[in-house]
Amino acid sequence: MITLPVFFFLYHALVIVGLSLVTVSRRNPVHSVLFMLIIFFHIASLYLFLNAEFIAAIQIIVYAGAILVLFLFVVFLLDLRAEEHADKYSMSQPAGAVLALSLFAVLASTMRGFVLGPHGIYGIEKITEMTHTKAIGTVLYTKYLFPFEVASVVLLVAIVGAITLAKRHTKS
Amino acid sequence: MSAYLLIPFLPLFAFFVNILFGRNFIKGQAHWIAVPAVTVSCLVSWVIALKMFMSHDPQIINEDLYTWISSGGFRASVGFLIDQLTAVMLIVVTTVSMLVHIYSIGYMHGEKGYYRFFSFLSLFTFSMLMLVMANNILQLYFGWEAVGLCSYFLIGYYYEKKSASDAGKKAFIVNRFGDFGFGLGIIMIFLTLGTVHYAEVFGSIGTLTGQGIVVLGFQMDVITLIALLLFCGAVGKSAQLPLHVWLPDAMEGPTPVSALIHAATMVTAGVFMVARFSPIFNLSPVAMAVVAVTGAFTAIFAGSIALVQRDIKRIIAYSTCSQLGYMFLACGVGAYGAGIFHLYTHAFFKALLFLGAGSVMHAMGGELDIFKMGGLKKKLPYTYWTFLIATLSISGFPLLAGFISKDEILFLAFASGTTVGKFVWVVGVITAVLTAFYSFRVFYLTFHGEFRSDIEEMKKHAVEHGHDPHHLLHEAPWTMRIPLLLLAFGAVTAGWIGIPAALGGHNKFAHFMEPVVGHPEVHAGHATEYILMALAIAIFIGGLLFARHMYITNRDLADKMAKKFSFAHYLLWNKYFIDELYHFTIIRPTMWVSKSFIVGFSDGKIIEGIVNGVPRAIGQISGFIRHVQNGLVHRYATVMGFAFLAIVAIAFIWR
Amino acid sequence: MTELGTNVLGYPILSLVIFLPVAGAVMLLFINRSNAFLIKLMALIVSIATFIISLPLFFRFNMNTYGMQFVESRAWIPAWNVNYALGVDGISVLFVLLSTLITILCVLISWEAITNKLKEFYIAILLVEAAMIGVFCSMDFFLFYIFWEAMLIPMFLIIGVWGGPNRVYAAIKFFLFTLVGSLLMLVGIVVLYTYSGGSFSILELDALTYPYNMQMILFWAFFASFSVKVPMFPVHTWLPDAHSEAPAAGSVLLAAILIKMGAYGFLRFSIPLFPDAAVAMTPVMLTLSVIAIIYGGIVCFAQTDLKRLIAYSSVSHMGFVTLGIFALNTQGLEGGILQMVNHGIITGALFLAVGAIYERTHSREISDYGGLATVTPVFAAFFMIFTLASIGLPSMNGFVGEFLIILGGFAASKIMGVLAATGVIIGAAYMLWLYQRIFFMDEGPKAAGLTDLNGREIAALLPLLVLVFWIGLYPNAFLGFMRVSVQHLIEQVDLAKATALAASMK
Amino acid sequence: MVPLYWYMLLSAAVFCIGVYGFLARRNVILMFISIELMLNAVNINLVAISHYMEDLAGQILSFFVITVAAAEAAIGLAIIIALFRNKETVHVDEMKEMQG
Repeated sequence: MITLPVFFFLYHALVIVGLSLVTVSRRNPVHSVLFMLIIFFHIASLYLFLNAEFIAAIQIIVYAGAILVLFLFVVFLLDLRAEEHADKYSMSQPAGAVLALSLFAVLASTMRGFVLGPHGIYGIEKITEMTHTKAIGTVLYTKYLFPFEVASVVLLVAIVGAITLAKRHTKS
Repeated sequence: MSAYLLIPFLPLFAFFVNILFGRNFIKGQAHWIAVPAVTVSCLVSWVIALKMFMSHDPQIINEDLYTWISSGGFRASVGFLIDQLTAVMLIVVTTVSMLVHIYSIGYMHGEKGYYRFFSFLSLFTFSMLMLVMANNILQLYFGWEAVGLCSYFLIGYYYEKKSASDAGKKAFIVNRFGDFGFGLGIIMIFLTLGTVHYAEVFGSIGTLTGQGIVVLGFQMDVITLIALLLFCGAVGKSAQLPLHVWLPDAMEGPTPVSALIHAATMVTAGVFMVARFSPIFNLSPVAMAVVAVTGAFTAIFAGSIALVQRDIKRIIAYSTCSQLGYMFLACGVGAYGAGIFHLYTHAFFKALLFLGAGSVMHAMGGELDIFKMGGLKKKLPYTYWTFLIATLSISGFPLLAGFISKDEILFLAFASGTTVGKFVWVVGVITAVLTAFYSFRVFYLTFHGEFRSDIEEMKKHAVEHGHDPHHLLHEAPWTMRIPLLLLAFGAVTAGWIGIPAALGGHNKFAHFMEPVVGHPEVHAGHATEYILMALAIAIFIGGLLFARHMYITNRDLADKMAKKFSFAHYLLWNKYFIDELYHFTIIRPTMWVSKSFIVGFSDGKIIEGIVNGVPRAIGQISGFIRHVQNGLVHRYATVMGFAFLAIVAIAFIWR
Repeated sequence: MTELGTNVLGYPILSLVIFLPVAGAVMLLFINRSNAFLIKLMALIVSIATFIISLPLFFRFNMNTYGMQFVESRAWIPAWNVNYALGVDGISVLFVLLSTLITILCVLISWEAITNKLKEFYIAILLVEAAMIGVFCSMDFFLFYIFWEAMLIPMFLIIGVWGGPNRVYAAIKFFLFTLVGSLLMLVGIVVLYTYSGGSFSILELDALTYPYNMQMILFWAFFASFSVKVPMFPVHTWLPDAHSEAPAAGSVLLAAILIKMGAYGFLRFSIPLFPDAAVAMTPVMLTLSVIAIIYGGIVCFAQTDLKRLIAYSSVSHMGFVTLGIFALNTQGLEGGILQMVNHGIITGALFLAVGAIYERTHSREISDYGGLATVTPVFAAFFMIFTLASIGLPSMNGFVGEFLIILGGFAASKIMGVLAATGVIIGAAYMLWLYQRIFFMDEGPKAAGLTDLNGREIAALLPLLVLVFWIGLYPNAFLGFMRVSVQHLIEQVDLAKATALAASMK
Repeated sequence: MVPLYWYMLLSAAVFCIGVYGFLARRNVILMFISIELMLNAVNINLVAISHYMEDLAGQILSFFVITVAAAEAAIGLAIIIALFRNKETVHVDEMKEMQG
């Protein structure tokens, strides 16, 4: 019995999985990145479906807006013409396939027995009542304040690191 | 401080002065320090000894200077004992040492290591005096080793020569074999009696009578074991069979050294030791028999080798071996007094023989082969006459020192009334024949007949070696002649204090020594003694005439004899192949074990094999494993992924 | 900890002796590398100062007690009950003094021999000194182990950086051998710690009695560490390599002090802590010792390398030491301890002398020498005396030690005593042969034109010469230090012997 | 209502594709993209569980994951640029200087 939510989910799942396969098998990195973009949008949509508007927004802003653009920049920065003719797959491709399949089998079989823990206080009603962003904010800035600060430090380090690494060393 | 301390410590002082300042300051004047020191020490010795000799109740000095080693129950001191035995030894040592010191002034003149020679000579005198004056066994051992060391230095005096440095080393090591037993003997004495001081040892040795001990699986009498172990040391030091091999080689040293160390004093330390430990030996008939038989065998063995040798010093060295055999023979039949008496007379005539030989060498430019000499009588009158006296004395010319002491030994051996005594007497008599023969052989070949070398050649040779050719075929300087004359006097008269009662004397020497070494049993009367004396004189004359016949009147006879008894000659000429025997049984196997077995196999292959093999194996394994680490991220990730899977799988199985 | 006795001096002398070299090493860090003379002078001053500071140990030592003296104790890591506890008794005090003395001589002998990285070299020397003294003074197992291992590092560097052509191999071999051994000891220490309920104090552990089987296992664990250091027979092969490749100062430190630590360990730990095991293992230990004596001696005949020969002779001489120790009687133990000092002096001196000549010729081959007695008479005289001391000539120190050891060994086991005595013959043979090949006979290829010892080198050898005769002629001055301590040790062992006897009677 | 198990299956599938991509591709950029896929798979899981558990902790965690992903992308891409500048390649199997 295919209800609307089920159909909605199946559509997203199909697109995400299908495009993921396409992404990892494209020769041209630009294509991969663009397929990735579509995947991200679908994932964001899935988040909305799961009542996580804020995460969905972040998914689009950060992932689609920032990270993928960064990827594109890099791909454009590098001269990848040789890539057109080079061998696409590494020596571990068969091993990767075996590993991925067996991993999937393991995961799928274990997840079947997954039992949810006790429910928290943020039911759908509560989130609708105080809006999702506010709910996230309340938790993030109280209970998870310290990790949040650490995350900001991580970002700072990443910025400094990225600049240092990518900077062209001038010999003087 | 008592005056007797001057006796050993003056030479020690001379040693320090010479060795410290000799090389840079004293140089050729070293004798001005050494000779006065030894002379004073000699005078003090004579005073002390004469005082004892004259007194009816001699005062015996026995004092500890300080405690040397003390550990648990073990205690040994540096101390001095001067009794009758020591007094005799003091006279022998200091007198001969003084004369040799004086002789060396002339003999060693102009040598590069003049100061070194004198310092070691003084050190030797000190060591020998410490040996004879010790009041405990450990100090005796100290002197024992110290004289060996000086002997090592002085034999190897010409250390540039391989043969000389070899000989020194050989002397030291062979002696170490003897000292091995000696040391164990000291340890046995301490472990059984709890002391190493003479007085206490001799006082309590009787308590060990009849006690047994198991050594290496053999049941042995304790006293016999101790006595035999001590005797090992004596065998080494006094060059008795089978450890005699070092003495002939020791002749590589300068001749005064041979006279002092290897004839008069150091080599007699073994006899002194046996006499000193007579209370121990007396309690063990087995050990006594061993001593007597060893002495007898050495006497005839060394005497026979001396028959055919050509090197003048080696002949005298074998003669020394042989004479030392007599002394042990005497000790072995209980006649310690006679043994010491012979030691005392032997010191004079044997030192004289060596110094005479030195004088001959001096005149011959260092030549040692008696077949290249001859007719030196006219060129070297002093040497000739003194050498003659020494030869007469050693071969038993009536009433000379050697005759009296040797006769006493043979008589006491004969009269001891034991089978061993009779046996060694026979051997001793045969040896006496040999002695007379080879002594005169040397004498005739050296001084009589015609000169058998080319004087011009010798001169050339001397110049080539940077020597003064004017010495050649000339009598030595006065510094060398005086000791010869004094020793000749000694070789004649030294025996007169021990003239036996049979000849109307009182044998004062034997009585003097009695408190220390006791008196041997005598089972024969004067009549027997007269017969034996007559026999001795006959032997002397026989040996003399035979030598004269062979080397003066009938020159071809020697060669004919050598041809006729070619095997015997071959055996004697090669000294019974004892050196070779040791070479093949001790030196070669040791070197083989060292080189091939230990270095090549057990250290090299087994231990190092494991030691290096384990790291090498680890290295190889890790070298193999290293290939996993190939730098490929994919490979790492794959391995990681499969490892994760494996962990999950294990988790599944173990759930 | 107060019952240990009080420090008669009123100041922490042992800490001073340990940390003055460390302070000196730190000061050296701040000296300009280019100022070589100042560096050397500084090292010399520090080492001499350390020696002078250590002298009260000699003069103020109370010979009438076996207890620890000059003790210091501070809680260090209270959580684990680790204390900074120092003290010396009759067994260890001589080694502290020997260490401080030898270090001066090492500095002197390296004066011109070491030219590259000399700042680091002297720092390493001073650090080795500190660690060595620390080992001998520690009364806490934790502290002991730290010093024990700390010493390895600078020593490893001394061999590996300033050594001969094959130095890296030798250094690594040295390091691995000793490390493998000491790891087993670490396990042993941990076992002791847990068994005692959390104490590292050597004195407290000493007072406990352990079950027989545990004693056995721990004895062997400690044996692994100590026997490598000594070195005893099957694990001796690092020594020739380390000795021959190390620079002169390194060889001297190794020979004089480092390898004494193994024997010291037996005396300080194996015997008092595990007396029953020690008594039971006596035959094995005596056998190994005698094998070392004879084996080490015979192998000397095949050596062509000067330093290797002396190194193997060390194996032989240390065999005497362990023989004396495991004879477990007064003469053996006193002889063993004295012989440790003696061997430090003699072999230290031999390596100093060899170092002096190696500095001139850069050859260790015996065949390169010959006739040196003419070229360098003073050197020959010094070498002769140390050679004679080494072969145990009476009136020199080697004799006293060897004699007491053979006496003790013979009392413990006749056959072992007899076999050990053959070592004396062998020793004389190879040392005199060595001397003959170097100093006598014709001048060898490297002998010509050598200069004799200079004042600095004589100054380095002279103190040892004095000690050779001092100990040789009046050993009581030194035996007196250990007398009471050895007596105490013997009492512990006798108790064990009695229980063993009682057990065998049942 | 869509069961949680479906979300988890989806997440597992995407994750495994990411694993496959990471192992199979030589191009270092594609490997990075694969990593991003895996991170997203995790995020899907987190958000889904958070939703079903009615607890925000999962979403907060996914928020951090996104943060770290951003940092990782920045650093990683900087490394790629630096590497490409030196090696003129984006193929990971040609970069094996770090082997033992």
